[in-house]
Amino acid sequence: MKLVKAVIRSEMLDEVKNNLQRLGYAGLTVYEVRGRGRQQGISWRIRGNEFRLDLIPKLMVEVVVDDADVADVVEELRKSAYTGSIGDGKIFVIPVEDAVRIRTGERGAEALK
Amino acid sequence: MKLVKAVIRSEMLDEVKNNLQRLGYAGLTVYEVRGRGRQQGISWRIRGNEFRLDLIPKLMVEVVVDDADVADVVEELRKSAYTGSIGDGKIFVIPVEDAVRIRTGERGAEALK
Amino acid sequence: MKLVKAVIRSEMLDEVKNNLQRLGYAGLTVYEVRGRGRQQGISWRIRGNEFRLDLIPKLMVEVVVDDADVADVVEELRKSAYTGSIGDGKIFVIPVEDAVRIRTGERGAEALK
Amino acid sequence: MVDAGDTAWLLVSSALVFLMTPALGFFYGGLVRKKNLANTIMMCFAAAALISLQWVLWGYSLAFGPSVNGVIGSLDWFGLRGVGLDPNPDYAPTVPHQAFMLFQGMFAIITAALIIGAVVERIKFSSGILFLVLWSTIVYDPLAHWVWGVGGWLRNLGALDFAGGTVVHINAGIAALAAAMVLRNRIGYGSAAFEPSNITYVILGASLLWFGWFGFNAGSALSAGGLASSAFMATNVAASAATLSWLLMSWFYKGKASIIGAASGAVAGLVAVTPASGFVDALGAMVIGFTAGLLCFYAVSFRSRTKIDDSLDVWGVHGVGGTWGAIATGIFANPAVNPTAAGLLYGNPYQLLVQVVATGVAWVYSFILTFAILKLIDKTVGLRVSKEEELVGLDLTQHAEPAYV
Amino acid sequence: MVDAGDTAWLLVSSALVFLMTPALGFFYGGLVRKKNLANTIMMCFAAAALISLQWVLWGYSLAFGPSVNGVIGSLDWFGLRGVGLDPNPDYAPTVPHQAFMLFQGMFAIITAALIIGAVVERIKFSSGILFLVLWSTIVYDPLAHWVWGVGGWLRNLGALDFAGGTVVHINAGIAALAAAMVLRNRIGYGSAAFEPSNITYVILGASLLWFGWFGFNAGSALSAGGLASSAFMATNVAASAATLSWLLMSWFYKGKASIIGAASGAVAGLVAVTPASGFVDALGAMVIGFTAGLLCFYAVSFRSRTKIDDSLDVWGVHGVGGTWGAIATGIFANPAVNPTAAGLLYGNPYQLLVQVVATGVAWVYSFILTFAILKLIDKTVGLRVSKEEELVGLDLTQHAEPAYV
Amino acid sequence: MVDAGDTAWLLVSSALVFLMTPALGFFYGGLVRKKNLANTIMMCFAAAALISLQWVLWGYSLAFGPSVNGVIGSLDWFGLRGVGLDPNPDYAPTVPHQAFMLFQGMFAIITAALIIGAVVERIKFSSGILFLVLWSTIVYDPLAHWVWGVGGWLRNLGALDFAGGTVVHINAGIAALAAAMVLRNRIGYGSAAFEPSNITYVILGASLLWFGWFGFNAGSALSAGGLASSAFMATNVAASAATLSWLLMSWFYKGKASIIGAASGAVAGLVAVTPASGFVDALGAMVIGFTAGLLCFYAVSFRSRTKIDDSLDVWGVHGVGGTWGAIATGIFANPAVNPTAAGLLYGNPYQLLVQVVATGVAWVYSFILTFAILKLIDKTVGLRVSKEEELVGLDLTQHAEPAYV
Ligand SMILES: Nc1ncnc2c1ncn2[C@@H]1O[C@H](COP(=O)(O)OP(=O)(O)O)[C@@H](O)[C@H]1O
Ligand SMILES: Nc1ncnc2c1ncn2[C@@H]1O[C@H](COP(=O)(O)OP(=O)(O)O)[C@@H](O)[C@H]1O
Ligand SMILES: Nc1ncnc2c1ncn2[C@@H]1O[C@H](COP(=O)(O)OP(=O)(O)O)[C@@H](O)[C@H]1O
Repeated sequence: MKLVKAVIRSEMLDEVKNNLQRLGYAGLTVYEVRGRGRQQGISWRIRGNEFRLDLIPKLMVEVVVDDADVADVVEELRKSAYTGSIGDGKIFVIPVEDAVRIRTGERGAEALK
Repeated sequence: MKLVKAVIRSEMLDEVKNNLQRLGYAGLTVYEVRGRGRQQGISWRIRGNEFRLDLIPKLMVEVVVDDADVADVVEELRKSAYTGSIGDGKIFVIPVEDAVRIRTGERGAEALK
Repeated sequence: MKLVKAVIRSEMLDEVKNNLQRLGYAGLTVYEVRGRGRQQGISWRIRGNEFRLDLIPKLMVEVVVDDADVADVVEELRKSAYTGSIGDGKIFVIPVEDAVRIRTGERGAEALK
Repeated sequence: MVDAGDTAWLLVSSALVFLMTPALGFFYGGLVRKKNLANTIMMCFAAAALISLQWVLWGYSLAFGPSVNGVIGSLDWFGLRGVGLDPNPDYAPTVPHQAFMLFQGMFAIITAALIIGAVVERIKFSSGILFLVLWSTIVYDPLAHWVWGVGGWLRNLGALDFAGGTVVHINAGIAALAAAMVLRNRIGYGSAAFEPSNITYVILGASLLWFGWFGFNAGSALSAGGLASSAFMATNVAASAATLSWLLMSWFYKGKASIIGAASGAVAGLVAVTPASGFVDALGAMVIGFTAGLLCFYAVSFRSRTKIDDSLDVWGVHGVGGTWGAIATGIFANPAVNPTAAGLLYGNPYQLLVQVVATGVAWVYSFILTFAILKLIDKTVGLRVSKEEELVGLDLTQHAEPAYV
Repeated sequence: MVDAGDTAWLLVSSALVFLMTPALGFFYGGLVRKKNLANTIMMCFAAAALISLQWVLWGYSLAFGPSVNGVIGSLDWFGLRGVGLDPNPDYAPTVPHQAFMLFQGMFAIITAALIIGAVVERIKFSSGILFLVLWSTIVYDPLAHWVWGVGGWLRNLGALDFAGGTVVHINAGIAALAAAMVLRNRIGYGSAAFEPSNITYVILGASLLWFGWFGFNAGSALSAGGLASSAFMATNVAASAATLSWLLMSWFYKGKASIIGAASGAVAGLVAVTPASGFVDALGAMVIGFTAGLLCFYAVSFRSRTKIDDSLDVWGVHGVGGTWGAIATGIFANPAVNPTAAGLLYGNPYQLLVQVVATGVAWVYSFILTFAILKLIDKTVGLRVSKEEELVGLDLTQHAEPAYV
Repeated sequence: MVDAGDTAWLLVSSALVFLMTPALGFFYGGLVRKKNLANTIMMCFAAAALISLQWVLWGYSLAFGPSVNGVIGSLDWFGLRGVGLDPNPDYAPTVPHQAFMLFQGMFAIITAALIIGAVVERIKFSSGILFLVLWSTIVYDPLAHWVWGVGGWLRNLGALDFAGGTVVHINAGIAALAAAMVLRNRIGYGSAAFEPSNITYVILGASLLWFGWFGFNAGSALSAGGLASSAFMATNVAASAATLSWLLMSWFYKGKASIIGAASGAVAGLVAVTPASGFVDALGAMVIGFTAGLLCFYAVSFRSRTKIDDSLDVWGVHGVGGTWGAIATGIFANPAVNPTAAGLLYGNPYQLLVQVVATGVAWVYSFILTFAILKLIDKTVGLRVSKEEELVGLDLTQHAEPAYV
């Protein structure tokens, strides 16, 4: 299993959610973050001073999926979160060793279904 | 070491915290998330239209533990966060390669004590 | 690649951000968390009862870096977030298998540049 | 004859009392879990709208209309027929009758809204507002008639209630108790931690309540002069004293100066001084307030050890505080402040007796009728949301709108 | 002669109307995405400051100064020259002229601020406030003169507008339509989900608006007596009825009692009753309010299916609600409430006609001029932020200050 | 004789000024780090309660009671003995004496609360409120007596202070400076970034302060007529002009229109016009306000480069703004507005001199006494929380209640 972590624009969440659901990946977790990347925030010069605000609000989407589905999910995330402007975000893939559904105690791939 | 990530109901935090502490796992980090899983939110139909709200507020608990303790911690988390209704949440286990205590510079298992 | 997760004091964010940037690691993501560690919150006794508030607000900083840079980044994080008091926080290093830049589709180390 | 100064004051007071209902929404809303925050505020907001309509349609007539045997007002004033722009000398000789009607309407709203604190986090929104409209009609309007209506039997008995200790606070506090008993506990009550989600809203609400309460109490003078000034002063003093005493209690028992404690104390003091505000001097108000903070603190501590999930302690603050206030009025009423009344300390033990009778009547009437109305709703359309909905929270399940991200 | 009671009431009303502008900031702010929340509130706050200055410098003189052919006030009163502490009997015989000026100034502020709802999340802050000052001068001041100024041509025609249905709400609502058309859509409009970020701010704003509106409408009586009381009552009743009707609509069509719906309903009712508040009785107000909730609900639903991104539906609520109110005034004006006016139902169809004319004039004038001003600004200093800035959000890009963490 | 209109206005004004203290809590609270937000609001709320009690017990008597050699009021009016419902013609001949007392009490509260801005994020809650009560007694009450009390020596000298420039703002601003020096810097001051956690609270606070300030200044006319109207107008104009000028400064130096800047500007303008509001015309108010925005902007910039951690710039805004206002009163006082006073521009240079003297006295007295009181507390019960507690934040360590999640 893998944990797919995607930093996206808040506006794209709906698109992302719906498309993942359509492909059968209903489970996901999201939270608000602020980030800096190539999009290094806003900066401006005035009267010789430089000002910078480098943390921009984003949304983090976390999806844990079966190894077999990683490519699909990453691809779908990428397409759904894409606008083409700097600041579209990043996706990271991280290994997961186990998953448990609290309610039933199911483990591994079972827990993701 | 492993990072145990558990998505739970906010109400269960107290239980989870106290029980982990009792077992000797004091360290943890929590934050607010919203999630969708088997519990696909609220949906209702009215006058032919379907409405859905699929992100439900949850709490993410993150605990980094020694490999030897993973089973214990997962089990305790599972029991403490259990209510038996859909939406109880999930637990994921992720490998951790190193840990550092900022104050002392201690590394690895030392940093978790 | 590795995901470096650091739980720090909110006040230290500026220091951390600037120093990482100076070393050439611009990309990072931050969010608000609450945590318990060796610093087990506030506790006090009154009239025979013990009270405790064990979750203290912190900031989580996540940085994904090339394997080669992990040591540098961890070290810089440690130095920048250090005050020497209990509650300075912890750093965890987690393996990352892939990274994707949403805007361009670049992968792996490319996506982090 | 209409006096512009008095009318200005009564209109302002009406606006101030109006504001108390959303203020209460924030006070209550900050105390519940975040998943129910918007719903809690919304309940108060909806109460304001619905009871405003109820009031101009039939509520005012039932409460203040020509008395039918001292028991209820007739429906002669239905839809404000005959409630015009000339003063009604029976109630307020220097302000337009409609201004008096408005001011009283704001009281009807806030009283019903107070009960919401006992039923939050689990009542269906639709049933909740149905309940409030029924309750206002069946419980509030008659009781208001008895105590304040010309010909009302408690009024004739000589019961003192300057601004609503009996009619508003005891009434709502006891109704809350009944409501908590009918609705039963929230899931997890007693085991899970129910943490207030927004302390700043609690204090925003308390501050606006305090602000609005100046209209509530000093407006009840129905004129802008010495009596209003005195009631205003008593209000401020009692609120302050109770803030202090509850704060001391929280320091003493918990080791920390609780912000929720200070806010609750302020409300307790405001409640207790309500019936007394037009009758007591500064020191009287101080004693009433300080004692209210202590009594309500203990009442709330006591309640929280019972099985009764009066979630935001409406009984402990309004029921107990109102009862103390009604009785204190019978003790501290000072004829030097208001020559129409004297309490025990000023040689009139009879007043204390009357106060106890009126209080008892309010307890019994409010408890029984509230209990009955809620049982009826429960058996017919149902009172509580499903277990699933309660777990997810009422913001999403009742309104599909989360409070904030 | 100055009457203290009337003056007290007008000063309080001015303060209440002042509060409506920040209240609107929270109402609007809660409805936008979090990245634009502080900017939205700030736009309203800045409007209050700038139009206050515009008003004392030249705005009041243009609107209420000695009429130049019924079309515009002269600049004789520039900088409040000649606007002193004695009453101006033309406008308000019992309050200082400056108090009347102040009260009217608060109307000018809130009217301009209303338009902000159509341009949020994409207008440059600097251009936005420039626009508001120009708009107030070129659109608001003349229209206010026509309807309210002594010698104003619509006033002479007999148009009724008690507290600003035409001058304030139609005017702002139509300006909003023009503004939305000139500014065009927000990026992602129609595809991405634009979720309101703070429902509690929406309801805080709506509550404070309601509170302030008592000053807006009842203050427009310019004295503290029967008329003010009646307007106050009508305001409260209409707001309540519209809250209810919009709530019912949301239940019916969406299956949930929408909180935003209730808040919007309240505003719609307040808007609609504004021109009528000094002329209608309780049942008239109820019908006006209830209908306003329905009409505005449908107007908003309709608008949201068009390509016009009037982001917070200023047209749907203020334009449509104001139009309905202006017309309803011509229908329901009851001479028993206010002997100076009678509507269709009381045998005066002519009034309805005049109302339609005044409404039409306001639609046309406001639309054309607003369109022209905005085009001008667009061609010169530019109206919109860059695409980059819009994506990042206006809190950071215009102010470098995020709303909250 | 009691006039209902004047009394209505003074009671409303009292309520408005009351509201300023929680408003200040939100203004200040939004500016601190989130971990200290609830504590900051709570400090203001507790100040309201405690100084209310202090005031009715001994504060009012010390400030306004029968003068002992022009230096201090006697304790004859302890517990409001002799402060009744008839007017006191020395102070306000048309309102009940208690109403005047109430209004003045609200001033005492807000003045003490203002100092909190200098000590936030590090003062022990218990020591903080102890300090405020002592300060009110030892610093505020005497100074109020000198300037406003019948027989007070500065009053006899002819110092003008319409609504509290010297007594309230200079006093609090200088006390803040002393407090910042005794308390020393917050940990990390100068190195770590101290980010305001809630800009929306800042603007909510500023808006409610502005709203309440109408009562503060226009209420100080102690009657509802021309003078109150004029003061109201001046207040609004000055606040607006200062909002604009600070905004321009932030644009000029930072390249962005700062929201905190606008809010601070508004407060600076309100502060500066306070002593002048009953004496100046619209253009005078505009100049005073505009200049206040500039001066306070520079004062704050200057302060932030020093080692003095006056955390929320109480000195820069209230000290400097108040000083400017006191002096400006001596310049711009226009006898056409208020025949009792004339400033430099109207041929009376002596007034300017008196203003400078009064200002100097306030600076010296407030600084020395505040310094002494705080040193005393520091040596006895201690002023600051521990380093550990400061790092964790005062919400948790002082109250065990986080602001919100
Ligand atoms: N190395 C990194 N580690 C953690 N998060 C990152 C990293 N680089 C980028 N991010 C996150 O991704 C977001 C968008 O990245 P950005 O580089 O601006 O995208 P793009 O280059 O496609 O415009 C940032 O706001 C930040 O939250
Ligand atoms: N595949 C997943 N990836 C990430 N988070 C998930 C995933 N599945 C579920 N979750 C998280 O777990 C929470 C509860 O899951 P859910 O499936 O509703 O539990 P259950 O099936 O036990 O009722 C969700 O709200 C979501 O936050
Ligand atoms: N085992 C753990 N798992 C997850 N988070 C942890 C763990 N231990 C500590 N933390 C996080 O690190 C923060 C600081 O840790 P703490 O032990 O107080 O640092 P120190 O020991 O250096 O004083 C905590 O608030 C918590 O958020």
